[in-house]
Amino acid sequence: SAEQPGSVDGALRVGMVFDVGGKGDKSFNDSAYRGLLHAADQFGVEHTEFEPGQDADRETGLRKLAQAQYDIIIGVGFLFSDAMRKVAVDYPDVKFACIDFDPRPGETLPDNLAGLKFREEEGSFLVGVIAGLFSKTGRIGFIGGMDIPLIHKFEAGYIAGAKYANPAVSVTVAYAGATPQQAFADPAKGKELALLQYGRGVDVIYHAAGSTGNGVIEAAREVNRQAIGVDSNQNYMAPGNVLTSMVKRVDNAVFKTVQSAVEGNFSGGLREFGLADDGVGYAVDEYNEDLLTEEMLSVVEDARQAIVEGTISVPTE
Amino acid sequence: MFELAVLDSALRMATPLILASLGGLFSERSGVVNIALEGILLTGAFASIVATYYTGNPWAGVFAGVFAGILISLIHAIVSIVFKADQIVSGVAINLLAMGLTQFLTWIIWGSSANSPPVQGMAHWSLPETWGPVARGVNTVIGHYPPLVYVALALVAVSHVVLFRTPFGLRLRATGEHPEAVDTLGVSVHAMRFAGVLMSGAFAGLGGAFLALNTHQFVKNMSAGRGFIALAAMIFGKWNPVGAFAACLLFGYAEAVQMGLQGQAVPTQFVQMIPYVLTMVALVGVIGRARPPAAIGKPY
Amino acid sequence: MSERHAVQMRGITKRYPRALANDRVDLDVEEGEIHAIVGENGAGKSTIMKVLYGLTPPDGGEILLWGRELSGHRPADAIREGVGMVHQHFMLVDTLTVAENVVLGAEPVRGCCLFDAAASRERVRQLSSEYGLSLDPDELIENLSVGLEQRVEIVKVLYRGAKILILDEPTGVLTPQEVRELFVILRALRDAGRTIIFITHKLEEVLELADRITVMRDGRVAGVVSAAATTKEELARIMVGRDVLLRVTKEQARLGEPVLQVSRLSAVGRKGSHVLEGIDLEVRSGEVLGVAGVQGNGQTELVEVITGLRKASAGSVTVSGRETTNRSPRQVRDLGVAHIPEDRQARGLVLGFTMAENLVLGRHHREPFSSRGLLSLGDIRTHAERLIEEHDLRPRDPDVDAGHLSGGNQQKLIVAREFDGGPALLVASQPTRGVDIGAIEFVHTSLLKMRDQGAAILLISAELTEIMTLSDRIAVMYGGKIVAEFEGGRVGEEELGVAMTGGAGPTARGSVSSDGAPGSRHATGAR
Amino acid sequence: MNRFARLSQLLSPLVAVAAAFLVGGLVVTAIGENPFRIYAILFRGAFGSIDAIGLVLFNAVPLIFAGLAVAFAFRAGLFNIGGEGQLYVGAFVCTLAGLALGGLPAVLLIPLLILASAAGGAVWAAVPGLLKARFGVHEVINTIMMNFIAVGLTSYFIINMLREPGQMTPQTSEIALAGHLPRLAGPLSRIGIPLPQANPLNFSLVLALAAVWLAWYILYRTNLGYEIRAVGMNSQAAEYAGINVRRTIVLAMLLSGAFAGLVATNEVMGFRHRFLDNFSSGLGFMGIAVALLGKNTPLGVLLAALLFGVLNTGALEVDIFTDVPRELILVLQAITIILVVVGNEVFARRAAAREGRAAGVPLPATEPSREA
Ligand SMILES: Nc1ncnc2c1ncn2[C@@H]1O[C@H](COP(=O)(O)OP(=O)(O)OP(=O)(O)O)[C@@H](O)[C@H]1O
Ligand SMILES: Nc1ncnc2c1ncn2[C@@H]1O[C@H](COP(=O)(O)OP(=O)(O)OP(=O)(O)O)[C@@H](O)[C@H]1O
Ligand SMILES: [Mg+2]
Ligand SMILES: [Mg+2]
Repeated sequence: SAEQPGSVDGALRVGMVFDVGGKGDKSFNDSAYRGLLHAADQFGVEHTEFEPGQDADRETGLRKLAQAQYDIIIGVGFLFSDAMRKVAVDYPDVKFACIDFDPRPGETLPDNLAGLKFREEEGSFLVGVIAGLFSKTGRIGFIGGMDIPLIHKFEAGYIAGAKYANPAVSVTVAYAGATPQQAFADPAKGKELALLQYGRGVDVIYHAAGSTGNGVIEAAREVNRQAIGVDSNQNYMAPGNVLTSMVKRVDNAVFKTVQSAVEGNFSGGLREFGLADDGVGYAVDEYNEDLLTEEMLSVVEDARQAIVEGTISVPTE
Repeated sequence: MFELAVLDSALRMATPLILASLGGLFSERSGVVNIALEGILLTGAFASIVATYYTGNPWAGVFAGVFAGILISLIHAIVSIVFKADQIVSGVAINLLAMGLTQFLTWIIWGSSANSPPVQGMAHWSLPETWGPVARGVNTVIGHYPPLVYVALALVAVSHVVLFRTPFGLRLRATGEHPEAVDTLGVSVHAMRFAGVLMSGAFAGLGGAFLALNTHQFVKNMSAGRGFIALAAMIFGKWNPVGAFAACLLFGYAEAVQMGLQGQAVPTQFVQMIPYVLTMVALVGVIGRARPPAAIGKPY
Repeated sequence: MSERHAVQMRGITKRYPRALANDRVDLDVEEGEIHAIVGENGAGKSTIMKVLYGLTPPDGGEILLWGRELSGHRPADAIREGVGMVHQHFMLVDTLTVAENVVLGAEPVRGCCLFDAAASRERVRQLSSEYGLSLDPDELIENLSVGLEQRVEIVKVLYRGAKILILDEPTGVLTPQEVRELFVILRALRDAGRTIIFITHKLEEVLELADRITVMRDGRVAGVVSAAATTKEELARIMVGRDVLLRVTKEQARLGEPVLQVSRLSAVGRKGSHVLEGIDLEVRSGEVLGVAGVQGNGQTELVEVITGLRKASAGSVTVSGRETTNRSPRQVRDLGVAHIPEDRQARGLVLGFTMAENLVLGRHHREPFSSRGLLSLGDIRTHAERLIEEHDLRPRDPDVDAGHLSGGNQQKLIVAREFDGGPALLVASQPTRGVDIGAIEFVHTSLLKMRDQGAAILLISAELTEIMTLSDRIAVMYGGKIVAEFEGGRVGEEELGVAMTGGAGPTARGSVSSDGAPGSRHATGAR
Repeated sequence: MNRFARLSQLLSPLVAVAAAFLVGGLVVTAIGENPFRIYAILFRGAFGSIDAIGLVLFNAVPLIFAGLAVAFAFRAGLFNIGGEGQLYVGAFVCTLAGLALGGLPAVLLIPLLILASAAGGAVWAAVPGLLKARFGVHEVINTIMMNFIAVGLTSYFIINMLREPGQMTPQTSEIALAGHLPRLAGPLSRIGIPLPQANPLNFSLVLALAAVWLAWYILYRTNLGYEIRAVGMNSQAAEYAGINVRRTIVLAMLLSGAFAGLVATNEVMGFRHRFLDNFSSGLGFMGIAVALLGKNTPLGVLLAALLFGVLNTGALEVDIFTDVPRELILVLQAITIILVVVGNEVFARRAAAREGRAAGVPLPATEPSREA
């Protein structure tokens, strides 16, 4: 962390502002933070980061970082979109990047603002395929945090993928809550939602619910069924009971953004990361390799190919 | 709506509420308003995970949760009983304190402002399989509840007995109704109120321990409003253990039904409102006026 | 009388923030005597007893029981040494039963730790039959009459084996019959060797019951006399420090038009039973109609219906010829009805309001105190200053909260407010409850003055002397009905007493009291 | 009240705040940081520049409204925990009106939107008020329940019906420009106070100050206020005095909710110009703390909200520029509240003791009246 404005040794200064949940969420924010740490390692950049306490702090915090002469400021989460738009215009010499940027139709971004989007639906499609193939009961589940458009992308891709793998599959959908509290920070609720679905014959549940989802994974462990992690690789959280994780390579996006700034070729505008450029994907590691068969993986890889080539178009709603 | 999974879920959702509302009841029966239940739950949840994290033993976590609940309610007791400050103010402050302190310490201990790493959970109680089919039968019926669910159920009965069948309970109730009377009989009002408030800390702390240990993790603000719901349940149940228990079951049930109903044609947000609307309707239609302990909220 | 001193208090001083409650008080009580303590409101009677009982630590002085210094200053210490106290405001928990109240703090235990309810009940039965105090151990306190509550208090003390019984103003809320019964009990207790300390304002009682009397004034002992060797007048003089009019004289009533007309009025209580049944009443201008009755026989409800605080189920009420049945309290007030409520703190005052604010309570919405929804602070203040001056309210500061006033001044404040503005009808409920003879004198003269100025007055009082001295006519209520009517001055206390109990036993209660208005029972407990 | 008592009324919160900082300093030291450095940064964040002070005020504004809501209801003896729900509904109604009435000129639209904000909050608060008045149901439960319902309802409508076209973010489009409250940067710069243009402080501050005055005026200068206070302190006496207790309860809740709803003037009209799902993050609950810290008086609410504004604004600075997380500030706020209430009691007792010593003599016993 740095306090004084201006860098001592001319190293690039990076500020990162987290989404609700903050550093240590083992999920979305941590993924961004990993990318930042990686960049710090690689390029010796200085960095500071914080989590805004209330909505207005997003804009204020961005301004404070800009005034403190940070070179590049990264906002983690679509909630920064509005604030980024405003602040970027006021500080043309500072570079801004916003993860999950939410563009308006036809919007062009200033040169110093990069909007980084992910095609979560594509990754979700692949884990949906895995779920559809894996399920013995033909019933799978989805548990979202809040019933909002961003989470709908996960849901839509997942369902499409599952149906692609097994047209007869039925998907049970549930959302945890209407307040951010209940939606993304209530693992007890997540666990109950999952137990209820498992109790009704569901054998794989994909969650997109932040810390609430930790309860989903715990439920899978408890009743020995399968959960699918999200954002970061969560396979390790219950080895053998996390079928896979839909990884959203926020870390890569952050790393690349910082890299471009270091190398002097940062450019503004929208960038989308999908399957094609490994912006999203699914995780296979020592914790889940025994769960996934060769046949499954080949079907998944075919699907990936089809999506990249555009023969499958994945819905977002 | 009546399938077993929903009923199971209802009971588990109700458990932290039951513990917290029993706690609130002891405090309020002694004449001390306790809107700090939310904060105590959170503190208990946090402490239970810290202890489990370091010892690897969830029962150590349970005791830590209870102990931490007692500690933080001690603040409430000192501020509102010894210093005779407004009990609601004290409760609000403790909620804030719990929120800040648990997050702050989460950050200190685990370097995360969001949550702890997963810890060892509590093994479910079950009879040894070697006992044969009887054991298996029993286990399928009761084996799927975490142990603290049984503890909570037992505590409902224990609370009822303590409150209505022991000298302590008699004195506690009298203190909440008419502290002067208790004082003139040579019983210390302060001691009774301390007991009531600290018991609320122990119970709600246990509720917090359940909440966290059942998910094997501490997540910031994981009490998620349950302390307030427990308070409502206590009022709903007219300050009686069995009544509060029934109210918690109702809330838990409404919550479980809500979860079970999702995915039907109704928008989720509307389904999610069911418990709250149900509570309001029930209060108007069935329960009507509840009479709180007469001296509640009044410092002595 | 034995030679031994049961209690010796030496130089007790107790200072409160706003008062020196006890100033070097000495008190000697001999074993086996009934010792009365008399004095005006605020003279320090309760305080000296609270010190004795360990409820209030004194700032100075010492206490000897049977010649031994009392160790410790907590009620537990006093209880251990055999002191028991029946407080001025009963210390009973409404929601508990008689037996539970009696044993509270010294409960019999069954098994390891369970409360032994059966043993408690048995002890209560045993104690109450021993002293002829019939009590049902299982009844809830909230269902008891005041007289019975007092018996519970006495049993509580006996249960703890008290040898010294302190009774703080035990008769204030009792009917004459109940008082007589109480005296029988107290004499029996004395004869059984117990020592009794008895606080009261009522001089007749003192002379009737006590062996010796300590008179207090301004926190000091003003004299100790033997009951056999003194008179009412002398006692009053020591108490107040001047001669007191013990009986007001009133002129012949000059009757005018009927102001209050109540016909066939009925009201239903919470449990659906009739609390008022077919009441007929008329009060004319220039007349005082007294309503006597044992508490809980519908007087409270009658007042509430007349003043709009409770709905009538049948019948009608008119004021100055205008129908007011089931009108709101405001509509009734606006017709010129003033009301001194029976419980000043529960109904009559907002203790957190200043004197000035309290002095417009009920008229705050009218000119000149407000116009177009805004308060006229200037007029409110002028009004307060005038009433404070006219009625000698203390302190003379309109900005002091009513909660800081003494009980007597609180009552005077209400009287001042309700008398002001020339009401057509004044409903006065227990207007002198708990106030001392100086203030009683003031309230009584004021009431009669109002009558003579042409107001109609409905006076409800449990104090028979008050009813008899002030009323032009007397109605007696029992069981929600008017059971008898007398001309004032033509009826004796005995005759009234019989009518009040409906001919039944002396402590009988009408059917209405168990579900009277929520405030009615508490009225007796609060000061 | 003597001078000592009055002085201690002022002093006790200051001493408490100081003591809270002391405790917070110990915590900071315990985690190996220099408390002086941390506090320097905290105060730099809150007072270091005109911009910082503007932020303090901006952060205080919603707390003033939320605090007034709680304090006002408290005066009627009601505990309104529903500020959160009321401010959501206030903001929702304000946004709806701002979207629908785009054609109106600012002179009409701004007052209309202010009214809409207040009305939204008022309606939401009236429900528990009515249930209390009509059925005697405890308002605490119902206001809590109504919070959850408000969040769910607004969330549903924002996401499914009013979402800005083409946007993922659960928020509405901007309300009509004529409904925006101007920022204060312009006018202040003209009178020589160089508040940066980007500072979010807006005219809602003026409304908040007006609301403080209005709450005071209603409570202490109007019939309604007299009746509200009478009902709050002794509803039996109020009934005796001819006050319609039920009506007063409903009215008090209405007004309380209206204050909460006015949070929208800052959030919707002054700052974001739209409704963002879940924008509040607990303002309603902080309002409880603010009201209680301000002893439920309008002026006290103002001061307490400013204190919280300072802490929140400084917290952001600490969070950004040090390794000490913002949670420390939450801890600090909690300790402040606890110490303030404890301090009040201690001071009050000492004042009473002093008064007693000063009086020294017994009060005059009831003097015989002159009419005798
Ligand atoms: N519990 C208490 N706490 C604080 N002050 C009290 C308390 N009880 C009484 N006082 C104060 O003592 C004073 C007189 O109280 P009290 O009611 O005992 O007087 P009183 O004997 O009824 O007076 P009066 O002779 O006028 O009837 C008042 O100023 C009152 O505020
Ligand atoms: N708790 C208290 N706090 C402050 N002052 C008190 C308190 N209790 C009593 N006083 C004061 O002490 C004085 C004596 O009060 P005390 O209650 O002993 O009077 P009393 O003789 O019992 O009067 P009463 O006939 O009204 O019962 C009162 O004037 C009152 O001012
Ligand atoms: Mg007195
Ligand atoms: Mg007394």
